[in-house]
Amino acid sequence: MDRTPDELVICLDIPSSMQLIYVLDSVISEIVREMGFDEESREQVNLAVIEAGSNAIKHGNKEDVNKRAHFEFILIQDKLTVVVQDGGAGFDRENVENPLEPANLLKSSGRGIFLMETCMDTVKYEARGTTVRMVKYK
Amino acid sequence: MDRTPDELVICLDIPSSMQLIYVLDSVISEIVREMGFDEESREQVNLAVIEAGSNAIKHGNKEDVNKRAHFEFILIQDKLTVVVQDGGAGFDRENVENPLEPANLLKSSGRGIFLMETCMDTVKYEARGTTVRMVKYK
Amino acid sequence: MDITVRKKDDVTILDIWGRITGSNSLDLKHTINEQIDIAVDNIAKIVLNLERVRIVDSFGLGVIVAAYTSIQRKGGRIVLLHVGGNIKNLIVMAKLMTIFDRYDDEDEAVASFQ
Amino acid sequence: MDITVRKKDDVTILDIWGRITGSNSLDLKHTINEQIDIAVDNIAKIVLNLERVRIVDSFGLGVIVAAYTSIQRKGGRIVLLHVGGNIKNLIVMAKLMTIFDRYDDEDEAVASFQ
Ligand SMILES: Nc1ncnc2c1ncn2[C@@H]1O[C@H](COP(=O)(O)OP(=O)(O)O)[C@@H](O)[C@H]1O
Ligand SMILES: Nc1ncnc2c1ncn2[C@@H]1O[C@H](COP(=O)(O)OP(=O)(O)O)[C@@H](O)[C@H]1O
Repeated sequence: MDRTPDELVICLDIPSSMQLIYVLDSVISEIVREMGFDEESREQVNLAVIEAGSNAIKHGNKEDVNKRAHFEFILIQDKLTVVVQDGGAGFDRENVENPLEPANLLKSSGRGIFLMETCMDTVKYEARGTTVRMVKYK
Repeated sequence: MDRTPDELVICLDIPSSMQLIYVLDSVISEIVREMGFDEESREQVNLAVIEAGSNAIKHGNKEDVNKRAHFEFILIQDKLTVVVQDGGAGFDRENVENPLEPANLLKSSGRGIFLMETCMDTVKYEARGTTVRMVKYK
Repeated sequence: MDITVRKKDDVTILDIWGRITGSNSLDLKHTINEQIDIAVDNIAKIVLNLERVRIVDSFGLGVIVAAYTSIQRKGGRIVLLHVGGNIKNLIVMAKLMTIFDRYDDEDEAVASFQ
Repeated sequence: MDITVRKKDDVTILDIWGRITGSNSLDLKHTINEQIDIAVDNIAKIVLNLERVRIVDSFGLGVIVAAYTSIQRKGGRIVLLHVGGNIKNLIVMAKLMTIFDRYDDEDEAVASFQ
């Protein structure tokens, strides 16, 4: 893959167990801290990445520990890109309901995508929804 | 590769920049904490992994950010295996001096391998020294 | 996540440590369901102390929302204590600010049940 | 790593925060070299406060050892303050316990230079 010279790519690859979310949490927490994001942005990125990771593990890979969730953290100056990939069947963003609709407000699930999109500057779904690409600027 | 069923393998892959050691530090710190190692063992594993990572980045990949350092953390019950791989020329363990020799005691370098071997239960060099495989039991 | 269960009068205080994320949150769900089961007439009075909680994700928030609706339905009440920046932002984003009663003082939270 | 430089009488106290690992350690090296340069007759008197240091690796230890020998050679002295578990173990493993003077009290460390 072509990389611009000042780009640093950190890859993390874990079995699809929700027990391992703590690894993802620690990596992203440290990356945003070292990149110098302010505290609010740090929490937002942290949350978005955990949501995307949980979706990859739960919805994508159905918590099959033989399937892996893959993460790429691409650091370029003030821009952090996080790519989350799973080995599942994907999904269609259009079919996800808005959790802020009154009828959905007190549902016990369905807020992950919404939080990712609220917390990051851009969120894109690729490869039929098996890949999420999220960007946050400092 | 064949994996035993209760084995969890976490992979981390970073460009060869000493600036990124913090990522390695955070991943290994959290793994040993979650595995329930006691505090002394946690510090020992932490140190050994940082030493092995620094060697891969500095001596192996000569801090060329286009070369990558690869880490595998293999968790099986009470056993943690850490594999560190670089894309360098390797080295011969036999040629590394003992830093505890009086003549070496006040040298400013040459303690990394010694600390790895002191802190872990086993340390093996594979693939001409481009791969280090270290084990620690709880 | 660690949870300790304390009692003040007939109010149960759940002190939570760590992350309310992913499958972790199930511990909280089970603890709350237990409290509903053992409460007189299943009318639970619960204070959720979030002071030591580092992060809550959508799954954790879902568990709290589900607890809220199921307790409410049975005539009980659950309130939040020490809702810090991160969690407060989450609740704001999810438009749940008007749903949850929040307190910064434990005695006040407990007294609110009288 | 963050370093702050303080003075007590003619003794320089370096308070260090964070990790003394990898290339981080170069900041410490530069700060110590600066202190040697500005000291009268290059006779530096330095207290290295490690209280807030989380981890030191072999590179960091190498920087401290190099500082020790170069200061010693010029007639100065460097001592360690608040050497915690992790770092103490490292010094023990490297058989450097008899080399470094260690203190747990800042005033004592400073007084040791008189
Ligand atoms: N990686 C994924 N693979 C397959 N389906 C997904 C993925 N991510 C999200 N989805 C689908 O989108 C829905 C909404 O996801 P989300 O907003 O995170 O809420 P929740 O995870 O609570 O259901 C999920 O229920 C799932 O059907
Ligand atoms: N991954 C590696 N690739 C190439 N050479 C290595 C590697 N690891 C260690 N070495 C060699 O072994 C020597 C001793 O390493 P070490 O004990 O870690 O001390 P230091 O890193 O301070 O030199 C190094 O100087 C280097 O020559």
